[in-house]
Amino acid sequence: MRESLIFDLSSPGRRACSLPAFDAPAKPLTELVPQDCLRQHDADLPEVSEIDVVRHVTRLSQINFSVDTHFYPLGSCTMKYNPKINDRIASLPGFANIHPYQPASTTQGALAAFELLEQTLCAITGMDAFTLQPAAGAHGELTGLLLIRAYHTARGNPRRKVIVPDSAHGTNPSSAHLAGYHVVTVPSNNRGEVDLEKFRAVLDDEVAAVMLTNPSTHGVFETNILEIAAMAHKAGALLYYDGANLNALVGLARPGDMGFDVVHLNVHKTFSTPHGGGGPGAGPVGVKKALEPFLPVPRLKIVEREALSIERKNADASRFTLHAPRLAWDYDRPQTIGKMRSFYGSTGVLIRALTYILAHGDEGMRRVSEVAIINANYIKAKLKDLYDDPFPQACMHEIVFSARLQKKQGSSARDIAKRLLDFGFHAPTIYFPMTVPEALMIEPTETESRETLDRFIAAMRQIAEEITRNAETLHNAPFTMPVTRVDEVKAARELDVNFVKRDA
Amino acid sequence: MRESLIFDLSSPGRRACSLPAFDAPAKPLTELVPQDCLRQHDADLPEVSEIDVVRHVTRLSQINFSVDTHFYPLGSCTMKYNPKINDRIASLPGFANIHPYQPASTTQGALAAFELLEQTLCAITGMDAFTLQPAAGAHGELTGLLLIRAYHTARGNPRRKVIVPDSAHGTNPSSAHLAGYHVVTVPSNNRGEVDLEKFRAVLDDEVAAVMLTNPSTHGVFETNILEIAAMAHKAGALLYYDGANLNALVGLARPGDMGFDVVHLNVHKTFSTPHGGGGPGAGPVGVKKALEPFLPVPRLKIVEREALSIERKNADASRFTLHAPRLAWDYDRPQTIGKMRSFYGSTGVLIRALTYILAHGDEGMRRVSEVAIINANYIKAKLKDLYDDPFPQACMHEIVFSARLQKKQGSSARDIAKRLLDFGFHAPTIYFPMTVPEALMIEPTETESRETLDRFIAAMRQIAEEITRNAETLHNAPFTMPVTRVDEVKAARELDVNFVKRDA
Amino acid sequence: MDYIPNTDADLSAMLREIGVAGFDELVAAVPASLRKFKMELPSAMSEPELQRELGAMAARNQPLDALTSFLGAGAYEHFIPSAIDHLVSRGELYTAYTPYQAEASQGTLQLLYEYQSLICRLTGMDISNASLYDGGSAVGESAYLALNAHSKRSRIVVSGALHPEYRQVLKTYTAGMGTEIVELPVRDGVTDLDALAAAVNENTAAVLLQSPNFFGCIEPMQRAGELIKPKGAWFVAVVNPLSLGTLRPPGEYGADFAVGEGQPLGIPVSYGGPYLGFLTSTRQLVHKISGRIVGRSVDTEGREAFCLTLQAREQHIRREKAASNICSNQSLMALRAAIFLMLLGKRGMREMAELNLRRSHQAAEAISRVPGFALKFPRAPFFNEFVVTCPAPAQTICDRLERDGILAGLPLGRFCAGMERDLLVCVTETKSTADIERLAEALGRAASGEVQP
Amino acid sequence: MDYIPNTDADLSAMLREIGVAGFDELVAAVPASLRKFKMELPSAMSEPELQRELGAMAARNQPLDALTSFLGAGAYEHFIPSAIDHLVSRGELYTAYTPYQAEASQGTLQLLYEYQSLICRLTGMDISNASLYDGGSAVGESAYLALNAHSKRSRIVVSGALHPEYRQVLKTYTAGMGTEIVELPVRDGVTDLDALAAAVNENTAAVLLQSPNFFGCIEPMQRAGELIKPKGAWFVAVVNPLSLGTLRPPGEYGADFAVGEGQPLGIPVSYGGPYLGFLTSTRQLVHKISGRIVGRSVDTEGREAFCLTLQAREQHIRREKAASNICSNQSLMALRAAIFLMLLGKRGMREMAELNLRRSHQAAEAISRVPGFALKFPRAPFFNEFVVTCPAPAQTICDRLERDGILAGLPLGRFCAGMERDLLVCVTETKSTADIERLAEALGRAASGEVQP
Ligand SMILES: Cc1ncc(COP(=O)(O)O)c(C=O)c1O
Ligand SMILES: Cc1ncc(COP(=O)(O)O)c(C=O)c1O
Repeated sequence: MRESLIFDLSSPGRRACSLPAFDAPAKPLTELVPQDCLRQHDADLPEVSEIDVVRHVTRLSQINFSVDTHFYPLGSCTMKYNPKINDRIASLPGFANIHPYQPASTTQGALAAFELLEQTLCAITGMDAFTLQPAAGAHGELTGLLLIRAYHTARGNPRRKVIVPDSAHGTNPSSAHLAGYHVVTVPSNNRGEVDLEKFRAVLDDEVAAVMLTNPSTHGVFETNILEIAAMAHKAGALLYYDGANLNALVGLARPGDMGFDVVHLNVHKTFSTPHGGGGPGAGPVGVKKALEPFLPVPRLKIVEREALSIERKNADASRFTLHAPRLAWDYDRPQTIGKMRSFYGSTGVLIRALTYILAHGDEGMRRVSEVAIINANYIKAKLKDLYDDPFPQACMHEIVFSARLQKKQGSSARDIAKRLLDFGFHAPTIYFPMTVPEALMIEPTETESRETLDRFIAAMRQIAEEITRNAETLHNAPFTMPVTRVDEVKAARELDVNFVKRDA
Repeated sequence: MRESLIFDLSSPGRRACSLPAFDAPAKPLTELVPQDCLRQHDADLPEVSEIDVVRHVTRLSQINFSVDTHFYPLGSCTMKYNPKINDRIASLPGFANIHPYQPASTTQGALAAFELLEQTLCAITGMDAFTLQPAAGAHGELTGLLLIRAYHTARGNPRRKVIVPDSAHGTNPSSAHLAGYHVVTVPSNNRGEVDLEKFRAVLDDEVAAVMLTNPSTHGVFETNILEIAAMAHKAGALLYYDGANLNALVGLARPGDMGFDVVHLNVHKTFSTPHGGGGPGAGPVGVKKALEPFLPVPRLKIVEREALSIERKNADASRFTLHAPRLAWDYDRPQTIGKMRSFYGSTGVLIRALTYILAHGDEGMRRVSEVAIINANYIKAKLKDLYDDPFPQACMHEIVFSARLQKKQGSSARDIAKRLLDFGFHAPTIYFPMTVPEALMIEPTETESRETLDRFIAAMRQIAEEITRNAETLHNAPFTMPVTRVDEVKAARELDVNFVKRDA
Repeated sequence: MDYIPNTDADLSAMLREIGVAGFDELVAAVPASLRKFKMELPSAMSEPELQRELGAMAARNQPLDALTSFLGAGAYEHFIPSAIDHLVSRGELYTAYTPYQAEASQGTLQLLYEYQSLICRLTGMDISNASLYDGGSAVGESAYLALNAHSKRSRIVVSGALHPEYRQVLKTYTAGMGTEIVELPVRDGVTDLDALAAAVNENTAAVLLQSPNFFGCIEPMQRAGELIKPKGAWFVAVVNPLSLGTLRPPGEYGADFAVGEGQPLGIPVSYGGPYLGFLTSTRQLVHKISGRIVGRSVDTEGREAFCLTLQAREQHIRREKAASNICSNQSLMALRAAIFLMLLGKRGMREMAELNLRRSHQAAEAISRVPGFALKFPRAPFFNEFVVTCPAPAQTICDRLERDGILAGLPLGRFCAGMERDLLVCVTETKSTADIERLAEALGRAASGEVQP
Repeated sequence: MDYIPNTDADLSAMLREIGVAGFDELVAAVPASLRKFKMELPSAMSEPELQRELGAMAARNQPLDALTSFLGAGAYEHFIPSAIDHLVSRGELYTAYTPYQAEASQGTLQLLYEYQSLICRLTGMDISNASLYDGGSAVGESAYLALNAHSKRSRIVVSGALHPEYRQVLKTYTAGMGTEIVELPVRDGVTDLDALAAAVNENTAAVLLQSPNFFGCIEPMQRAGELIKPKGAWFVAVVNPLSLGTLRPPGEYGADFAVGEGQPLGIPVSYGGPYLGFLTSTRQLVHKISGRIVGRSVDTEGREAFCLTLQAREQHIRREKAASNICSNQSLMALRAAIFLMLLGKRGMREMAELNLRRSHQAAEAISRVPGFALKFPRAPFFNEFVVTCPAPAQTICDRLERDGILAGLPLGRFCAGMERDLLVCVTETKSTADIERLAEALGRAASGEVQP
């Protein structure tokens, strides 16, 4: 049964909410503000009752795939389990119901949480300072590149170019462009890594930054990373780390130690904050000392010293206590790039990330990446006989296959993706990275069990089999979803993005 | 895709929860308690991770019908919408996280809420005092009958009999029996009301109580109620009101005014507390003055006087304020029947009921019953040409049809019920009351819109049509549920009510 | 604020379709004299007003997270995993009715089947129903079942160490049954087994013992069972399900029924309810137990499917002949307990029970060292609560500690004559070493304040 | 505590199947020198510890429900219907990713389509995207779009009454673009239109005006639009969506883009985020706007179905040529806003906006009557906030009131040089007559305390 649009459920006079009456003498509105400021007709919003809204949204939710209901091996997205304690902590009134302009005396808990999160992110990445302001990965990239521009500008020349590999996520070149840079693409070699020679060829003293992610979007580790860093630094360029793939590295290696000068993290990936059907996330940016003066305002400052003790001995398991210093916001940062958004950051998201990090601790965070890598290699080992595996080495936390062979038999990566839905699995990322034809990018994350992976592997094998037998049928997949394949061409051509009631 | 049993998801060593370590020197357990007090093997509980549990329960929930997803016209159950504000209030730490034995100084808010609820229930029913202790309707009945026994006993003779009509809910005779009474059944007349002559015939001075619900389970008002009350009282019997059908009467008429001496209410019916897939509910019991001394302990008492003002003028719409007296629990009630359960009542459920009553206020509560009655009569008017309508008069908040005609054509009430599921409607109550053959008991409640009723009516008409065309097919309904008809005979014969893993 | 979609215009149209002139015509059957009353409820409140005013009412209570509480005695402060609230607040679960239509209720049914199985594994019993109201009423209910399953017997023997509120329920429940209730004395914190042996006779339908009992002490259940069995009476064990993570389960010491309060399994203290009564029995008694039971069966295509079963026992079929009148139960609370058991799992249940055991013993030691305080029953083993004798009336001590935000425990004078100086202290895994030290210090201060007359 | 199902045994077995000796072999590509570091994170915490310790951290903040707050300035305390939290906390919604696979995401897609439609109806604009990060970044984003859609122009004219943080974002965002930002003076609380007329030239890509502006005043948007249009610059209106329940919507005064902060629509203040940036435009600009857009289409069987559309605009296809780099957005917050608009509905949105208008005017009157206090901009119409000039530094006044649990407003000295005595006071529908009286009295006391030197 299809769920109607909320507008079709509307009936004059219905309502879901009533409001308190105004309990003082009520003048006509036009005595308060001039008539021409006022709206002439009420906005044509639906008129429905609470039960209508609850049923509408509940039913719609049921036709979604989600981590809470399905394995979601969407590559580059790290769709790990979102622990429920995180939501509980973030929605405590002490966090969810404080105003950003409240006096610091009434928000020491929030400031301490921010401070603690900055410190743990520094520990994880090997960077010197973090800003929690950016709202997502792409926003972090833009922040990072504006920091880099400010850094170079302070040194006399903002420089003109940013190098990105051909496998980079679209946000990288796009962010570089918005920060005013010309994008230079460097190709990958046949191991999926940056081609060192070609890199050398494009590196010059107009290069402001080199943007990499490691492991790359090919799912493989950049083995020449130290060399790349040395070369870039020698040319006066800074190294930017796209943290989307950090789930491979926690406790294993740190971008800061590799030579990266600026990193952004996607807390909605590595740190388990739920993706909300598209957001909100958060994209904290970490920098090395030299870039700290440029970070967005405000910064946390310690007003009254007292050790911020986040240490808890494992040995005697003594109670964890946070001895927080008195903190305040500091706006007086003359070299700052300014602000990337209102206020301080996505508190509710950041609190979830902090909760997640504190839950795992040192050992636990290390295990996250280990298991993520083993899970991915397990899938690789079990599928590489049927799906083309473009890179020979072990993968990191995700594996990129090419459906080249299947394409030859008549089914595309898209067909495979759609067919997987019928087996109760979300599809992998497809057609990204663009360097791999018919890419199927699979990221299992550490929160999936071996049994789930085995069922997924079986489904992938069965699909390969189906293609060998009759590739045609897959063109009509999926078969068991609430709708069959959606006509995207029509959607773009006969644009309907704002419901207008057709007259009867 | 079927959801496995949680036991099948178990794998050794997995876990969803960790606990704090014991941070003091840990002696062997046997130094604390003797070995023979200790369990030898761990209970064989599943070993799963949090994601397993979340997916398991989430997926299972999706295959349920519920008020939040479907129209649920289950007669006698008043499956009205459960407002979300009620849950929010009940789960405030000030209500959800207080211990029943906390000192009264730390629980004045809870005591005031109980007091206010007792007062509003008195106002709605016309009774003099309420106990909030009973946990459900049946529990309220037992409480009420034990009160009646105590009352008669105090007067020298507990009496032996309780009269119930043939249309009564099974809990009525059952409760009477548990309270030590012999049950005398009185038949209904052809208007679905108590047959007055037959009632007179069984009424004698050994009758302790007459249990009625009004409107009766035939959905019709007992027009002779005042006469019945007078007769019962004249015989020295008390009148007991089964409040399951109060949703027809709020603001319209009060059991207290009709002559009832004891009433129970189902807050999970009239007062919108969710039914939770079977419970918890609450079954407050109200009594007239003469029975008050027998109410279960503890009772609320006012320690320090101050008006409990629950009044809020509509006229000047001045802010509602609760001027609560200082309250405490009183256990010193020599004539009490004792206790019906631990502590005071189902606080979380009662708070929801109070929230609901305060939301509606006087006008709103009246409207509840009005609309419930109109909705039921609307269904009656629109279906009585196709389904046999055993009672000629207007119905109250529910309508009982008989599927006699359909039965003759080869389909039973059960078949109709099952087929309705395919249309996205929960089934009505069937085969109750037992006085109506092939009963279909439909209670729409006030929270369903005319459009929903129209769709339901259309479905019922289409089903009647289907039966005329081919009654056979309905034997296999439902066709679109996750399972087809469940084998209840096998369930009872080859009893499997506790999962035991079959050995491989 | 109401939740009624139909507007006046809708209603007028509907009344026209019904064919009446107005609402009053529909309710003409209601005598006019009955319609002349004023309800006098407060006027309606909008949701913002409800949030504000009822929020203020809640704020007049002091929740446990703002205090340090050592209260137990039938309601326990325990860790509740966040996933439980997340899951049970799903509308499909909490706004469904009793699963009468199996095909549209497989979610609830499978979960209740799992609940039954989990409770059986925890208690070691064969059969569990799908819930009763709470611990107290479960005790009352067990009396009904025992009397019903032994229709010729009319005596019930009950330990004096059974929670006093449960004992009161037992008496109230059986008031109309002509039952003789014999209460056993308590010696050194546990039931006097000699008295038990003497009290159980051929007319005894059941013997009820609680372990850990009201005083926190673990009863000699094995020996009690051995005394009860030869007389043919049913042995009803009242147990704290959390304790069974580490204590011997009733299935191992021969209980016929095991019942109790399921609140410790993931249910908030919530000022006494809603809680969860659980009821289990041996296989032999399956047709005798009351309440909903879910069975595993198949659908017409042979697929696994669940439904309510053995309904012939229930009130809606047997009416006055039913052993119980229960209809609505505590499904959602059973679901909480089931999810709790799934999340804690095999290892977690053991660890949590052990933590309770250790913390309470740590506290008992610490309090014993405070001058003037002593364990009342030093020889009886205990789980997570114990009785302390104070150097002053326990109520006085508690009042003093309340000022420091500590609820020291339950003064027993209220329940047990002669125990005015005794305090029932409960220490669960929610308490830390620091909390225990704070309690001991505060007791010390309160007592030294008392020593001066 | 981790959330990893695979045990060591599972992992060993998997490593064997992979065909490596151990984990280190899988990561042999990582230089050894990189692996020699200590992370030094605190050791793991179990869920009970997290509940306790992070609960204690939260308790170090004073939430608004424990205070009486008149803070606004871009983050507003409003009524949030309970149904919103209930619905958005459903796992199927909040644990889904961006709906790349339309067939498995119809729930999210339809709801986002409804969000777009609701926002269009509220703003009177033709097109809405499916969300941006927040109000501040939406302003920055609008500059990118304006510059991109006017690729030959490089001046942006902005009102000095635009929220100072938004102005700062605008400058930061355009730092690499060679954009000339011209800031217009404010006169009597609103933007100086003569200055505007003078500043807009043929090189002006866009003019940004906020209404109600940072000082709470309603700008003469109609006249501003008339001055901007002839120059061919884009008119960007920054609006408070809640105000549109009663104020004229940007679609009626000729805005090309309307953007702003969606937080007032059912999103908690949450110390500044996550919030909701909304972005709307005229139909003409549909191919110029950024962010996800959901379109209504059909499936292969002709049934209504939804999918992401116009993706060719976006970074993953256009890469460095995209007008914006946005990828993840604020879907769940858009969903909150959509549910808010559904629940409030036509009448509720008007009533709520009017209540804000009335309460703020009631408060302005009350404060004006307090000796020493005066409205700063008595002639400018305002919605739910206004500036008050105090008889002492506004910060001093606020500090005094904080002791009584009142947050009197935002002292403007911090943002606007020379406005040290000015206080921005916000009064939403959450405030009662009693609250307003309390504020006025407290201000009176604070001021009289100040009069003595
Ligand atoms: C490799 C990579 N970089 C950057 C991003 C952008 O992050 P966000 O979506 O948080 O803006 C993504 C997200 O998909 C990504 O996969
Ligand atoms: C008429 C009637 N009486 C009594 C009851 C019993 O109420 P409860 O289920 O709350 O015990 C019901 C419930 O279905 C009922 O419909």
